[in-house]
Amino acid sequence: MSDTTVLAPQEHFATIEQQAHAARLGMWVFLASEVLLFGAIIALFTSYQVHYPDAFRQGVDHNTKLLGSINTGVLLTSSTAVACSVHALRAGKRRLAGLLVAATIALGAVFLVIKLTEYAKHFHEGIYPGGAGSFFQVHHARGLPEFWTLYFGMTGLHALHVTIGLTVLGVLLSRIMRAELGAASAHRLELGAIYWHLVDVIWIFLWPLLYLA
Amino acid sequence: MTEATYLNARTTIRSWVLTTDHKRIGILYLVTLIFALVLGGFFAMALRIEHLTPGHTVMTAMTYNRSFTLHGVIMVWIFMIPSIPASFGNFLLPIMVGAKDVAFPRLNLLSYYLFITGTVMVLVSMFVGGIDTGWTFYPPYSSSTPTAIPTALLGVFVIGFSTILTGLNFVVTTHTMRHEGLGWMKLPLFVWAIYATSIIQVLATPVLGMVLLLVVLDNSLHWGFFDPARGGDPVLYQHLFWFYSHPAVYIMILPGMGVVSEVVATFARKNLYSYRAIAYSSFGLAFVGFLTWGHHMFVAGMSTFDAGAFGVLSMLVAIFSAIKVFNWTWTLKGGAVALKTPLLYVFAFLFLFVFGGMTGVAVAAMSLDVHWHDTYFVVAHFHFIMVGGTLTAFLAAIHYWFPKITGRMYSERLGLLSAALVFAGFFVTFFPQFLLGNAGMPRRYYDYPPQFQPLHIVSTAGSWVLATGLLITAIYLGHALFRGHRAGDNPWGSRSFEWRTTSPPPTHNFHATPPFDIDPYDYTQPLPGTDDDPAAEKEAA
Amino acid sequence: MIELFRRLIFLPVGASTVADGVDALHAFVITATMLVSTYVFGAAAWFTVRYRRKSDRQLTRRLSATVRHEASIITLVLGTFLLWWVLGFRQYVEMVQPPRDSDVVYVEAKQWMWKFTYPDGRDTNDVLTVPVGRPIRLAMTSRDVIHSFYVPSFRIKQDVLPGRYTAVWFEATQTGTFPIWCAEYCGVSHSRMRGEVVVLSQADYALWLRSGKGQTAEIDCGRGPGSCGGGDLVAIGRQVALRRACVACHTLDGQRHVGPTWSGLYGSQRTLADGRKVVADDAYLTRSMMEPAADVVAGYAQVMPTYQGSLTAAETGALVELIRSLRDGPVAPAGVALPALEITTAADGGRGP
Amino acid sequence: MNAAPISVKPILATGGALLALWVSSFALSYASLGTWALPVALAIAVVKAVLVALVFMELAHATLSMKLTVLAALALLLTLMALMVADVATRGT
Repeated sequence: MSDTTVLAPQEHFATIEQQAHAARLGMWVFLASEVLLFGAIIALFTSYQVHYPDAFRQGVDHNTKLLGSINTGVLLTSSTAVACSVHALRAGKRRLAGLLVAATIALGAVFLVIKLTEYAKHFHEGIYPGGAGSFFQVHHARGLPEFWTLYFGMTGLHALHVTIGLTVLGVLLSRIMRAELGAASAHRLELGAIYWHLVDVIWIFLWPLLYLA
Repeated sequence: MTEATYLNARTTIRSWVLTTDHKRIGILYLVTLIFALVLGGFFAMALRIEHLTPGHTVMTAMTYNRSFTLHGVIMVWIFMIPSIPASFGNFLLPIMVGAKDVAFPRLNLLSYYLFITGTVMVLVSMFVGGIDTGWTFYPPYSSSTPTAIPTALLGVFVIGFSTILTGLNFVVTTHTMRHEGLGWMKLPLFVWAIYATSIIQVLATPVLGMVLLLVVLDNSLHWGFFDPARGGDPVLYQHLFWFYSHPAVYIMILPGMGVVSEVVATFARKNLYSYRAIAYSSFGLAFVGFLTWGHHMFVAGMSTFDAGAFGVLSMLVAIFSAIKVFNWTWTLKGGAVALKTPLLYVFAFLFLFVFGGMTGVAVAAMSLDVHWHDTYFVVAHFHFIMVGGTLTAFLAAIHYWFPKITGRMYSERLGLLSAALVFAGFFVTFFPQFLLGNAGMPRRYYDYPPQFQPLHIVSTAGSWVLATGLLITAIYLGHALFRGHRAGDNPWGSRSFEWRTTSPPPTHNFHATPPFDIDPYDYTQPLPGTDDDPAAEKEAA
Repeated sequence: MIELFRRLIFLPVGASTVADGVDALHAFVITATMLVSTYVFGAAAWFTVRYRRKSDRQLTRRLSATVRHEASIITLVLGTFLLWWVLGFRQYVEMVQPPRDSDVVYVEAKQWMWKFTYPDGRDTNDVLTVPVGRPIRLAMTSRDVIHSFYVPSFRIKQDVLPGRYTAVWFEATQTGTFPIWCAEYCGVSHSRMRGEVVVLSQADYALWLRSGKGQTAEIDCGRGPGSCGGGDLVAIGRQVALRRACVACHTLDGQRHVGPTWSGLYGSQRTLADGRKVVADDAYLTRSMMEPAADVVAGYAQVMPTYQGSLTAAETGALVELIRSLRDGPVAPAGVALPALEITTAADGGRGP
Repeated sequence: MNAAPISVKPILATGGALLALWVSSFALSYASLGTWALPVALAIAVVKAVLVALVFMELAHATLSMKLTVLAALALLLTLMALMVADVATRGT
């Protein structure tokens, strides 16, 4: 394999290590920013939850618990797969790394399909954001529209991040297959993987908030 | 023979608009910012003229409401927030840490074009209905007004994205691109200030982005995140908004404080009274500044417990500013002080910022805030911080680094004159507004009872003096840009790192590897190889 | 002394019980601000003159802060700031806690007017008439966007929110007319949303009460605004209770039904389903109408719908007054028969007595 | 700088642990824990997130600057949530 290619750093960096360090720190700072982005809407959710405990319990109880839980397992598995792929690429096993990234992408796609199935189910029941739909003519609990609006807001934003993550992983996969990424440039895959893990971590918190309790 | 500088390396338009050179991007920002300042200033002047008489003077109520909103939005997000970090931070930070560029030059350029995109969106909103909510966009008014809320708010959202990317770039640059041997405790204080600012930008701005998106959804799709009819709570919007917008005050003022530290040391030719205190207090402001947002909401219907907590936390944050002011003032003691234009602006900063800061503490004294909240007192207070602080520091920075950026020098006499005019004009404009606030005049009032007219006339007159001062500045700086005499590499005799290369600097910032092993504020001995060097002096003689 | 200070910095008269304290703190804070600004600028100016530069190559001695110097400054400044907070917070708590015996006036804000509903059932627009020397509590809500009730002469201000009741109180110390301004931007005519508080002497106020000035409350009894006719707020409350079918679940005679009885409810201590104990005061009662799920009394199911947006401030006020009138147990129905348990009667009670 | 873990075992072990926690969280949601249901579920979520961050995202081997970045973000997020929720929770009094 051609993994022994020595990469030259960009001209404003002294070494490739410095460049990789900068890229890694940059990604972490970006993730910190993402945490606060999701944090804002989660803080709003929590505040409404404290305000309307009963309505939010009703909302959680009505949610598609099984589908949401399966999705959690899907994302956890995908995270494990992409972590293994980084490990494989570092060890020079490019083919294995490629397969594992492909598996991650497949699992991510499954996640989105299940998510859309859930949305379809909600729409069928007459649950739309903003308290619109026939569901809310039967269920009046004050605060219930806020639960579902926030549900759509939070999962929608998360699904958007999943889509972005899938795009990034897709680009990385094609570069692995074209042998443009190897052991020496494994940090590029690592950055994509870190982003994917963040998407996973956010879902780890959305799951109990929206589906469990 | 002219030296190769970043200015004459390549001169095509393409080489400017697609540049990844941090210095050129800094210049692009500077030009855009000055455009924004002029536009925001135009609205300010229009508002002041409208207030010459009660009721209708030159515009209708709707025009007035849109004008003060645009004045706020332009000044806050298109001028103040990016002002010093995006222009001078971009230009100087890599040089000050001894790097060839920022860590992610292409991201830097992207960030500029995001800024332009957002700015255009905000300006477009002017023509497709305007916005009349004030720069705070409080729902449910903002989610029900039929004006161009989505365009304007998405514009601010995009500008926020640009802010995050700029901050990210600076954080990573400061961490990973420092020259060998350049430890944290040897960094110029401007770097500390920009670094602390960047942390706030990265961590606070996403919250603003999120909450603006929610308001856009409320306004255009009626999702009702903050709509009381659907169980929403508008006070929660205010929490999220101020969680960003209070730290944003430090995004605006911290870089100005960095400028002050540099200017004071250079023109006093003396080490700072306490480097550590000034450096650490920047971090203090950055972090404790996040804990005080609720003091904007004492009468908003927040719980008494929360109000009390925010009140006491607000008192803690003020101490960091006090530390800085104290240390700057005492830096002058035992120095060799030359009252040049940048230092005169810094003196204006000191006085106005102390006054603005102390009145800020005053409004955090909770019972007083009940009377002052949403009156002209608050307007005067934050203009003392933002104009008296940030704009004054911005002007100090322009004058201090003008020879660095252009290689030319402006007229010192006109500089001192316009600085005096700006200070006087500012004071006459905004001091009466404290009194208006005491008298109870609420802000965002198109019409007002006649007893307030005398103070409004004084304020409007002051705004003309201020504008005159700024106009003179623009004229002589414009003249100096093309006709000013050559300034030399280090006209102020500063020890700081950015003056250790040629003025203007070459494309990659340094011709030879400069020594980064000295203290940038050490004036106890001559600097070898410069005009300061006794050997050079002898040679010249 | 305080009058001179007020005139010096353009403060309006201090016409409420809290004004003098607030203005004294104001004087303290502003004097300190002036002194510190002068001190900083004076020091900077003095150093600039004393240590002016003599040569462009002049060197200076290293002069650094001692820890003691920095610490003493920090202690002094922080001490002052915290003292301000303590004083300010104590006054703030006083300002947000109405005395128990205050009279209530209901306030409804809308673009761009203030509407006041008095306990005797009258409505006035933009003019609030109160007696001097009596604590007045305003229970305020908005019909559209956020407004803010601001009386500079009383040094009080409180945002008025849609979907919620906020309270503010004052006790006027002198008679006269004092302006009310809306302090939260609320749309194109924000600056014209003005009203006034007319403070009358106790004797004049009694006269005003008897004069019946103002309109009768514009409460809709099914035939358009004002169709409930005259009468005090308690009587109106009975009609509202009928028309809104409150009496389908709440009795007025002490019997337990779907919901708790209103008899003897006011001022009593309630144990909630989650174990908290609350006193059934005006705030609790209005909250229970708007957010029934917020404080569910132990032993009752949460089945009540919200009346958010369907009850006006005046109607809410009328209901609270009715419940308050029942604080010592049921009273004989006056004028209106109250079929406490018959839902059908309650439903067509809307057609009036 | 990141010292890459030598063996793939920690990754697989972590993956296993995550799935075990996932199952236990799901199972616990059927035990009637009352008011404790959400805190317990969130506590498990925190453990999972910490595992992902330390092992998968290699935060355990990251530089101090990266760890501080994460800590700063979390500290501010908790501050935001605490003071916002405190307002809603203490408003009635």
